[in-house]
Amino acid sequence: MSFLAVMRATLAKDLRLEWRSKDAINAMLFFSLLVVVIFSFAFEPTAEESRKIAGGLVWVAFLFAAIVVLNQTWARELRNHVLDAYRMSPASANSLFLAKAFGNFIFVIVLEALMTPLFIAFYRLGAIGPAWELLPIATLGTWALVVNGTFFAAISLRTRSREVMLPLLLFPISVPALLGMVNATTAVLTGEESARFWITLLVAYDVVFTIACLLLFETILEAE
Amino acid sequence: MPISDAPPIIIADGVIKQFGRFAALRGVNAEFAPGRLYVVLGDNGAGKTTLLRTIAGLAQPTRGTISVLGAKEIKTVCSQIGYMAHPSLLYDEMTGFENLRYFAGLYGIHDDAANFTCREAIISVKLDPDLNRPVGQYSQGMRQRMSLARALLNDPTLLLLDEPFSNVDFHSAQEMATLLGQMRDQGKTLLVVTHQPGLLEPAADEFVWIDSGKIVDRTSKLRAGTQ
Amino acid sequence: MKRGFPILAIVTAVLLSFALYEALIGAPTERSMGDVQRIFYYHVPSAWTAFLLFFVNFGASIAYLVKRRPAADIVALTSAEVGVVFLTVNLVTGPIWARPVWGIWWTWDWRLTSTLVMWLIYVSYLLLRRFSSGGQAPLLAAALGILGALCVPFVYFSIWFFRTQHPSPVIGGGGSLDPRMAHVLLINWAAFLCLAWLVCWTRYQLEVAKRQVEEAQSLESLLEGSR
Amino acid sequence: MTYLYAAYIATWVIHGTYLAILVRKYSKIRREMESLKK
Repeated sequence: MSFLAVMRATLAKDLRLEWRSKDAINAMLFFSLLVVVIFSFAFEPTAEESRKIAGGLVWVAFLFAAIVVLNQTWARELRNHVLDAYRMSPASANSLFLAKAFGNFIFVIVLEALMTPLFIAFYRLGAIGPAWELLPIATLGTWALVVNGTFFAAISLRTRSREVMLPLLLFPISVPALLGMVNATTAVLTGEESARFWITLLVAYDVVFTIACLLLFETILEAE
Repeated sequence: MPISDAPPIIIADGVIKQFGRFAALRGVNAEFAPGRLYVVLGDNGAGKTTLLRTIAGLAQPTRGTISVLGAKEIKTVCSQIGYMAHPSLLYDEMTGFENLRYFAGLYGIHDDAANFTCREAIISVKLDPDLNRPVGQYSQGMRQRMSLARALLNDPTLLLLDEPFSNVDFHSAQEMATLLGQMRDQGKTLLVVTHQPGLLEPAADEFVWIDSGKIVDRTSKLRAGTQ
Repeated sequence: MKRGFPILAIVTAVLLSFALYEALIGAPTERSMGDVQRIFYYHVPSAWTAFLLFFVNFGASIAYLVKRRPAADIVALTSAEVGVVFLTVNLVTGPIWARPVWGIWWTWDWRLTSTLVMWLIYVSYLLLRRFSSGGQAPLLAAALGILGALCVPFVYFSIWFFRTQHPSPVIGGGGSLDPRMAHVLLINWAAFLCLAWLVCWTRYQLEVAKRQVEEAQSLESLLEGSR
Repeated sequence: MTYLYAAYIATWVIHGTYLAILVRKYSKIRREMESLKK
């Protein structure tokens, strides 16, 4: 049971640190706000047009914002070399990974909850399809971004120019997940087709990559 | 100096550690007996920190082997090792007690036991466990002592300390040195890297001299003319 | 092994010239597209070869994580690099073919898009190898190699579904293929496989030599310091 | 027809470039080997 206890403690610690500094969440919020505004110059945000591209717009904004959080998570552990203390303890590498992934998941979900009303107001959005489906789509899509993101942030941590490395590694691999999120969202907003296929795809993607990351993370953490 | 019969706690056999072309350790052969206090001395960049990190299992030797507490896989004995690094290994935004509570959890110490252990550890380094101030606002000396407290959490049999007295005022440093001596008397093994060997002279069993990645001398007395 | 190289080189040269002759003169001219269709004999084998090499990369990455043998790491590096070269050929010849046939350089057809994404994944793999150094670099690369390979089916499946919903130009050559054309295609593929093998071999030996040199250099710096 | 030749030439240019890179790497290693032997 130590696995869960360590995971819970690490998650609580991360949330507490973020609550005290509010570094990541502030940067992230402002960043996605900027994206919303800038995109409005790129096209006429009338209701009909925006409905078709809103799915892509929303998720691109969240993706970029997620990068900010993901770079923060491990940077926090590098300050004062705290990660060394974790590596020297008998605690399992995967409880650290899951705690970090859940932590990032919470941050991004909070961001989405705060930004969604803004998107609706700015772009006069409204769902024609079943709106409740957006909930599983957001959950699955965010997890897909965050699980790989946490993993690749840990990898890019050990390279030169780490902040640049993360998006370079994360974006290509996230393409299927992004496609899934964007199309599922568009399907719900336009109500023209079913989002069923894309949700299934996201589930499969999440399962495969969560397992793969858990299997590989210990190696990454133990690498100097 | 009595010769102990117990098997060595650390055996380094031809340990070489390179970072790219730079060799931090150039073939360290050494044995360290249990229950002793070793003071590791050497110039900056001589490889003292790398030696401690290698013993702690944080760095893998490029060549050669090292075994700690009878294990080649240092991860398997990590719960018996305490390590105080040059950086504090603490989160600046949390209080000392919160920090220790978290790290105690990593060693499987929870709830009341954790509260007790953390208080004890903080008191043993002469700090106030109820101090409600984030570690980032501590003075350098307090942070050093809190860092030592963190290294003591798991009641380690082997303690690796990297510059525990740097930036600590003389009085506190003396107190810490006394504490380290007491721990040796309890049967713990200590490796202390320091630039102020004088503080530990009464307690130290052996002085280990490192120069450009090699152990060049081991003496039971501090040589004249050093600090 | 040493003698195998010139033999393989000669076989490759002969096969490539024969395949070139077959592709340009031997194969029948396609009715609707004309001679341009002959790009097919370079375009498709390049892609197949690249896929094969990426599969090798996947296997070698797993092998490296399990066995930790440097040879597996070199195979992984070699196959990814040569694979990217072959996929680049595929991606460059594609638009040159598309231009006269469809009148456009590029279309976001599912095959083109997913191949492009796959190319991006492996370029990011090579970037990671470039930007990480030291003993841990192969481990990181192996992890990315495995995740990248796992991603490939998702890429193809998702983009296939995405693009087939929207009508798009249909690629020629699909459906039934003239047996004579299939014959020429296979000869070309065999020739390119030989070429890939040859290039990989060279690259492999080069990397082995490079690592030996690095080893010698680090040894040298080790000796210099201990004088 | 020009497109056909363009494609074939492009293919060999890419392979040739890669081989040229390899040759350059090789000569660099060769030079380092020489300096090591001394």
